[in-house]
Amino acid sequence: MDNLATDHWYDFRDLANLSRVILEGIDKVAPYELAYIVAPIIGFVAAFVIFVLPSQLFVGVYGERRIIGRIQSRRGPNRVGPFGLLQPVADALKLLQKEALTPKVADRTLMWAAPVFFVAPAVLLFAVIPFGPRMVFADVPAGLIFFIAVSGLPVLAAFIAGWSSNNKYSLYGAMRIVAMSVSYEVPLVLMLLCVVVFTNTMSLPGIVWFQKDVDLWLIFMQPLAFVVYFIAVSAELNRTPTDIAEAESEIVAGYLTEYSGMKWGLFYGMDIGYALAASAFAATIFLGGWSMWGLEQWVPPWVIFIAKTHLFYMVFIWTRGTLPRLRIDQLMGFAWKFLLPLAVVNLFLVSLERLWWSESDLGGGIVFVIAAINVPVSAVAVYLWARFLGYKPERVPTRPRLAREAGGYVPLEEPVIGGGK
Amino acid sequence: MLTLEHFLTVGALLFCLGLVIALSKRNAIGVLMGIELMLNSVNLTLIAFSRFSDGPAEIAGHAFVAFIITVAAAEAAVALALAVAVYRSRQTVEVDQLDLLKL
Amino acid sequence: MEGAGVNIAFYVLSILTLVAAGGVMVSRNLLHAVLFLIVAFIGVAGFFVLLSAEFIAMAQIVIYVGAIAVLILFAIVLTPRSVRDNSETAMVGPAILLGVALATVFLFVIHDTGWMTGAGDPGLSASDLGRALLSTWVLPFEIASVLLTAALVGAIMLVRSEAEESEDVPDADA
Amino acid sequence: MSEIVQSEPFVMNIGPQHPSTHGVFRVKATVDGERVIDAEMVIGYLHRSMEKLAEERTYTQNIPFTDRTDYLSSMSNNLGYCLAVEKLAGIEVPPRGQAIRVIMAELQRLASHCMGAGAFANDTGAWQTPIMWFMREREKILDIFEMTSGARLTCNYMRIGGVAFELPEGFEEEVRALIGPLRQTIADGEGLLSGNEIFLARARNVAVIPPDMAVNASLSGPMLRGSGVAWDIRKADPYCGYEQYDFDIPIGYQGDAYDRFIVRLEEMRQSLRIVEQALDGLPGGPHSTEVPLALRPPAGEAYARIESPRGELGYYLVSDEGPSPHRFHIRPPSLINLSVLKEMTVGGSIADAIVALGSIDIVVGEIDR
Repeated sequence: MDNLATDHWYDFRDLANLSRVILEGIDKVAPYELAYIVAPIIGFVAAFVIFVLPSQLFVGVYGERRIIGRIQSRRGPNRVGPFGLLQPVADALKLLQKEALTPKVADRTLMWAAPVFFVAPAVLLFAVIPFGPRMVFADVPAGLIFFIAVSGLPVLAAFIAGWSSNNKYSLYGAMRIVAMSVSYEVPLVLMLLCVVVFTNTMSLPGIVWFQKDVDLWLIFMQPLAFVVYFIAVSAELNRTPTDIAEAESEIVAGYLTEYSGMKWGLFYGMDIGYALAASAFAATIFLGGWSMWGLEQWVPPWVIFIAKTHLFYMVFIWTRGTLPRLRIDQLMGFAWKFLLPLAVVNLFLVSLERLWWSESDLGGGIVFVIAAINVPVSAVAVYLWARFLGYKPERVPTRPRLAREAGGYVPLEEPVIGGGK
Repeated sequence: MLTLEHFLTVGALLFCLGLVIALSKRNAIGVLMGIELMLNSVNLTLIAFSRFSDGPAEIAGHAFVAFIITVAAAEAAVALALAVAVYRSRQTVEVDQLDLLKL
Repeated sequence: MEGAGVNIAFYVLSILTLVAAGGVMVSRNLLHAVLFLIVAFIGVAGFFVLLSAEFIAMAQIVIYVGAIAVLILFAIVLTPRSVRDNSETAMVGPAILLGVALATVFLFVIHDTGWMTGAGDPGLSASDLGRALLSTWVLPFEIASVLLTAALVGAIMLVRSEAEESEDVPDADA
Repeated sequence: MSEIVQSEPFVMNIGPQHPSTHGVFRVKATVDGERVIDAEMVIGYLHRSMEKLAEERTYTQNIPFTDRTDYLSSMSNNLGYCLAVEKLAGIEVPPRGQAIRVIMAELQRLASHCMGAGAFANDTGAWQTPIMWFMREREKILDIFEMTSGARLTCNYMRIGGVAFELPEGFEEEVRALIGPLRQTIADGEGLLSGNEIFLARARNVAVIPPDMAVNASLSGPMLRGSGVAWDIRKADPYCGYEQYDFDIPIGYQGDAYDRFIVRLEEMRQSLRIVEQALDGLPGGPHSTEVPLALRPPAGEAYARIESPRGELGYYLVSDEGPSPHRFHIRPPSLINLSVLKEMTVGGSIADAIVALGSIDIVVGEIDR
């Protein structure tokens, strides 16, 4: 593999150089073990300073509010600092000053512990994401399954939060989030299994290298997996249209109802953190990670990667601004009846394709053929399965009937079906 | 310096704690938790053996653990279904109340 | 396995796991017990990482923490409050006695045996495990899948009430 | 979840402090898992005893009260009350006054439906976007109210015998400038929601009111029309010269929440048609007849009803020849429409209950008075 960047510390195309130089410097003046302690700290600080914190504040909070404001034909935050850019900071300061109330009947210990349990996995998630060719903090061989495992933990924290609040709305939120994540984990994992079967590796840098080597992103080779990933992950992250665990018009704020002050702030901030992690994961797996058809030779790969992550996050914002929310039974039915069969079919298809690829000696060019097969097959599969389950949008009227004169009941000329329950 | 004994000790203590829980809890779900702990300790022991051995035994330890995890998942599902079914018919999941077979 | 980091990690994980397991025993509230159980599971996963079984560690977290613990939480929350205590039966005394005795025997055996430890090659990857499962262990693997299916069907059949069974008579319009 | 284990039913308070109760309204819902098995309405948190207070004030002084019943459609309330007094005292309104009243009432209907349709979309979880679009248009209507009457929400513009002031300079241009963007916004809202699969899943076949139930419960307004009953006071019992205007009654198909939503949107289009016609044919002359300040109508009783945005709004007045009404009663459409809430919610899930409540489009100020 060609090294894209040089090894000089000032080559900012690869920040791993910088950390290596720092570590070598420490190694000269300090005992060997110190480097082990410093390395994680450097990686952690770098990941947070360069990516997580600015993204959280300026994309997750500020950007989301500005874009949703634009969708809703209003301005969004525009008072604090230039263009309102300091609004997230002001919000955080406000939250710090607020009292974090704990209800008398709540389980105090658990209510205190829940935000902590919620924050910790978010930090872990970014450890396996490859920001650049050598910029991966922990190159776990089973990075993909690490991601699945760790992203299941905040659900438990949310459950603890909801249960310990001792509030009926919170309990509903807690039950809903657990039920949802258990259901959506199944198609999600099956679809990621498709990716693993196809790329033959479970390591996230390996998947990026795979996409770079064949010069095609997995989103084209596995369109169905991408769609299912997006839906399932937005369900797990509680983003509209699947935000039933926090559904503010139904159960006030779900498991967060009794939280206030910075405890709530941690949940809010880390919700964005998880959404960013999911976006980063999607950018890695489906959008080619830091690779960009040779552009990564000139632009720092981590800039490309962050741009892709933010692009994916924009889709989250977009859906949040436009779509209504589904009901819990509809969501569960969607996961089990719609996504799961599709995922199984896709897994079968991908296994066949992989077998074909390894048996034949066509080389890397075959992926274009596979992409050309998979895109229409996925679209047709989605359409046919939806039809089979009774989706008939054209039968639903979008305009009411009109009557000229007042009178009694006007009978229907033909029965109306479609849509709904 | 960590040796096999270290891990075996932890596994043994975990197993005994799980055993005490499984034997003494009144609630069927509590008993189930004890059993899960015991299974976990066995997993730990197997992985420790696998790590400190060579040859085919190494992969066998991993494979055993994979099967135990599978069985544990199945067992948990069935046990909880049993608990729910028992609760439905007897309005209790306390194991010392379930004494229909006692003379 | 040498190095200060590994030693520290081992002792921290030991204390975490054993204290959490003790928490399962002593906590009065069943939900607290489950949360302690989750901590114990995570601790065991940490041991697996320490023993360079990353894949098994991840599987442990996905299955034990993500599925079994959630299942137990569901079972607890769905049973009424009155049966949510985690007290012991009268058998607690003998049980503890048995546990201590067994622990003594175990510890004696562990420390008295001269274990034939090999070099211990840590490089066992998920693909090695996968290959083993589909070659050497293929029969148990298939049996496990049958077992899972049977457990799935059995669990569903156990919790069905008669009312639900009558609901499932296929309708003409469904 | 309730299918797995028989869970205990428990009472969940929806309101009085809840994001989706549209004011201080409370539903004591008994729920079994996610399913609502009983719903009890608790109203009266906003009771201000208007009907009794009105017996102590003169007929003219009572007009501001009517602003504050249905605070989202003060013009319509003013109009209903003034019609009742005029009927009681036998006062004729000049044609220009009537046309202005029609324009104002229809603008008020537009403003109120903007709020109603937007809030309903909010209840289904379309987080703030449709309501913000509709609120933008509603603001323009409120601007027109402000330039006409000086107030945005509680306009207090109608008077017994006509309206309070002549229309201001530039009124017609402002209203005409409003119509195009408002049509576009209605189309936008429809494009965002009406064919949307998620919205259909949430609103279609939810909270169904069959036509016979709608009639028997004496529902009115979009609630009744959503069930497919063509009934509109503007057509059935015209007032203020509504018989001169050309418009249709939108009616729904099967009486679900979705039908009520599309009926509201279509009603907004019809209102725009009426406003255009009224502006085109705005007659000259006085805007109001002279009415003595201390009006003493002859003894008797009168009931006047109008089609308010929410349904049949009736004012019942009894005079004993005194300067203030002997009895003053309001038939609030929100209250009567709310009476079917239990039928709409029981058996559905909590999420459906919220959608059902949102589709009624209640205003608690009117329910409690």
